[in-house]
Amino acid sequence: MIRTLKTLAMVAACVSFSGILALSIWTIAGQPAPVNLPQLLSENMARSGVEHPVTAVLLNFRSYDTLLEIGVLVIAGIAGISMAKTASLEDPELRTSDSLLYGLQRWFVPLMLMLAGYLLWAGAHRPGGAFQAGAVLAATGVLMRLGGVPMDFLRPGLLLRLGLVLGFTVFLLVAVASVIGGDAFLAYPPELTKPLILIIESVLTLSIAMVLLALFVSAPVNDAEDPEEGSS
Amino acid sequence: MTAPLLYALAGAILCGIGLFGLLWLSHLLRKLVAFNIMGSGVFLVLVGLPQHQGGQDPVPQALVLTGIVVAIAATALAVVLIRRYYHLSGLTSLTGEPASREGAPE
Amino acid sequence: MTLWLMAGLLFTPLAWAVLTLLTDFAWGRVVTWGGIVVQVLVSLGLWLAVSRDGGFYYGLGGWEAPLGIELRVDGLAVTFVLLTAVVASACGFHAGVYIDPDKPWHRYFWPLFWFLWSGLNAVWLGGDLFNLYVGLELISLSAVGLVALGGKAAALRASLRYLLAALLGSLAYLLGVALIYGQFGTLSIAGVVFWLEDHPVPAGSGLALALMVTGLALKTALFPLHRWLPPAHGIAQSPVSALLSALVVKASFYIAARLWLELGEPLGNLAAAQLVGLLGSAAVVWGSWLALRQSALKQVVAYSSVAQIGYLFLLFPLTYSVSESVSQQAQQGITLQVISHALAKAAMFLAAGNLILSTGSNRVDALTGVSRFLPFSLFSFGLAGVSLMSLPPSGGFAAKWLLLQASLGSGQWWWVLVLLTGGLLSAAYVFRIYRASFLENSETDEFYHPSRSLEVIPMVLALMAIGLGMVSEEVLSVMALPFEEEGSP
Amino acid sequence: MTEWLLDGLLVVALLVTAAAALLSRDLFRAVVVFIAFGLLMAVAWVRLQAPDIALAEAAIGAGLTGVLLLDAVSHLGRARPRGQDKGGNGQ
Repeated sequence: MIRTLKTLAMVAACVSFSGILALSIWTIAGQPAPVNLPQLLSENMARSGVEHPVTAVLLNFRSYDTLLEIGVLVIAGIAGISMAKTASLEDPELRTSDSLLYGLQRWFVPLMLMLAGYLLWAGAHRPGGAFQAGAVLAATGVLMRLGGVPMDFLRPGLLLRLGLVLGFTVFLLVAVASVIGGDAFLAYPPELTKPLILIIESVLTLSIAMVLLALFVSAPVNDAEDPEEGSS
Repeated sequence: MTAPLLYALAGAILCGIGLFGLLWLSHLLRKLVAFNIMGSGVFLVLVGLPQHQGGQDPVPQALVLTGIVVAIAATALAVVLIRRYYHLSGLTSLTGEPASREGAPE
Repeated sequence: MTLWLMAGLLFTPLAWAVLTLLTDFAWGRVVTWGGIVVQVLVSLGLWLAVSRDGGFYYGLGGWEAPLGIELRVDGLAVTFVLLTAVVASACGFHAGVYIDPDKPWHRYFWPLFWFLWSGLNAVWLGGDLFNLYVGLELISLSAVGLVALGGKAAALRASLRYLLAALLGSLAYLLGVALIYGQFGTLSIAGVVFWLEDHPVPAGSGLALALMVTGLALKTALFPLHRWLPPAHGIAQSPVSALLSALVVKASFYIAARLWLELGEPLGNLAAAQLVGLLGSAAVVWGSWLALRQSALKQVVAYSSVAQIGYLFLLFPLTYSVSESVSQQAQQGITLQVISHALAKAAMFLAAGNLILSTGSNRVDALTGVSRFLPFSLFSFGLAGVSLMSLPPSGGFAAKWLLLQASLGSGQWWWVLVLLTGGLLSAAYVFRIYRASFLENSETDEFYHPSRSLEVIPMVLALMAIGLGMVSEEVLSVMALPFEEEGSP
Repeated sequence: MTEWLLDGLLVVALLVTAAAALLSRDLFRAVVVFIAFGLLMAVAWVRLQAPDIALAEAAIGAGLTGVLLLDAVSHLGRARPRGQDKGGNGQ
């Protein structure tokens, strides 16, 4: 009885939350926004080095966001592999002999690799880019992993850690190079904008895929443990 | 009423649904699903609301891409933690043992 | 020169994070200690530059707001950058000695530590609503990673609860950002303020502020949303607890305060301001009361954080529709409270870590007799306690004195009661620890002696917390510097 | 008119799948419904003229999140936990 009442109260609270929010959205939608950012964006597109506006925002106008966001991804990766203490890659349960999966893998893996490459390449002038390509690459890796491909590079070691931070490092180096050139942090030199963005996107794709795969692989657990301090 | 506004309003309702799940469900994986649903709702508001009058707006679209990556990072980390927590304690929620020590209502 | 300093501030913590990830714990420690020196010098340099020339806007990537992301480098921001450098380097040095280098997963401590530091800097300087969101997530995830390090069930439980609370808080904040963007078409705080200066307040924007402040209050653990904090801060390793209590909760409060000071007057209302103040007062009383009743030493310190955070939220009623001078007093009082609590609480957690290391137990009643063996750490703990109790001449006293004047000046005398009650209760829980440690117990004579450097660090921090009260004028004068409006807001 | 119908149906489907993903008794089914929700979100992004997000949502939101959650569900359902030590109490 109490539980039902509490559920009802919670439902009422959430419904009224939605209602107030929707009302607020309705009110705001009725008034024009004072700043027209899309127009400002299109005026500056020529200086961004790429033709696709979303990519321009992500990797040029608001590149600091993207830099920090890759940092968030790397943090998640680090925290994930810190939980995977020893190599849990030999887990026999993962080596499925599912023929369906095997077939899927034979046909899908090359196709998905091509798709990832295409998405990366397309990012400069049409929808696509590092995130999507990285995600597809990671999905390919997950598929291969489920199919029992050992993938030794995911063992917690220097190679994995290098892979995790590769994209982040290159991004960071480009950012600081512009300071050495006497400009603001993250300002690309005008003539190099396009190649720099392409390089950043390629390494980001690899790193994003690495982090997501590492998190997928480190999810299985083992028995290692450590008493926390002061446990009495 | 335009299509983006419709989606923004749907986003508001999704936020409510996700909030309910996040607060009310106890199973950690369900909480995670609820978090993702609420996140989708926020993203819909973020893109739908400015596109109601201005047409296609790449800035919030880029923000949502960033947000999606942050969300998957958080989700993946949470899954790792939940699996290890379950492995060690056998619990799938935070409400079981050990009981809270301060006696305030949950 | 300033450009170099800015780049150093933004770039180097991330670079140390990468470097320490590639090395093992011992080498990571070498890199970190070197990095700390660089970081403190850069922060100090920027603080000096700003106190000489005044603040400025810094457009990242050469793009100005609203198209790009602008950082707001003013006196308050660089003061907090410097505070972060002081507290984080103390925790870094302490952790280098305190943490067991033989556990393989402890190598991941350093990269998380540096990511946390860079996230904090990003938040202090941030002037862009969405960028602040990313900075907050950077902080939250690295903090969760640090709490979970080691992977015991209790730590995982605390970190999961922390993670869920942090994620919910971030989403609420992001929802508010979405509404602001829909309303004003810009993400720059300065841009919104600039537009509101000569336009009527548009309808429907109050909810945006409410959502953002609520989300941030959850991340700051304002009563009654505080229940995730004590387990997380209590279970983490002591240097981590110190970082979390001293700096991490302040980051979300800082954003909430900035938003309130800029947008509170047009978008907020009196009832909301009083409500937030009331919750803060409840946090002071309830947190202190629970701190008094905890049996674990670090839980006492963690609940004391809940109480001390409560004071911070008195900013909301004390700056809403009051005279300029009262508002100024309140802002200065809260700034001093943030700084003194950061120093004192870091000192307290580090000293508590030493006591736990020495007695091998986290229980308060296991402290019997420790006064003979570890008087130095116990003394640091007490000095930090003096600042929390807000006795003169500590920084805590200077802060409460300003808050007291602001309360009386604005006619809101009821906050004075909160200040007094909180001081008395904090005295009670600090003395309870002291009483336990001065009890003589003939049975246990075996105490482990931690290395001398572990004992010095909390002492330095505690002395700074005490000394802050004597140099508060100088510290506050940097905040009042003129702000060069050179960037277009 | 057909566009409105499409949008309306999509929104209803989104809300229904979201609610079903949370309320479903079976955890496995809940996650499958959540993946369907992610795919519907991808369609919604196309309708909002955001093909970039649609691609990312399909790959990340539905694909990777789905696989992660499915994997976790099967783990939580199958593996017997090692200890019943109640996780300590953090004192």
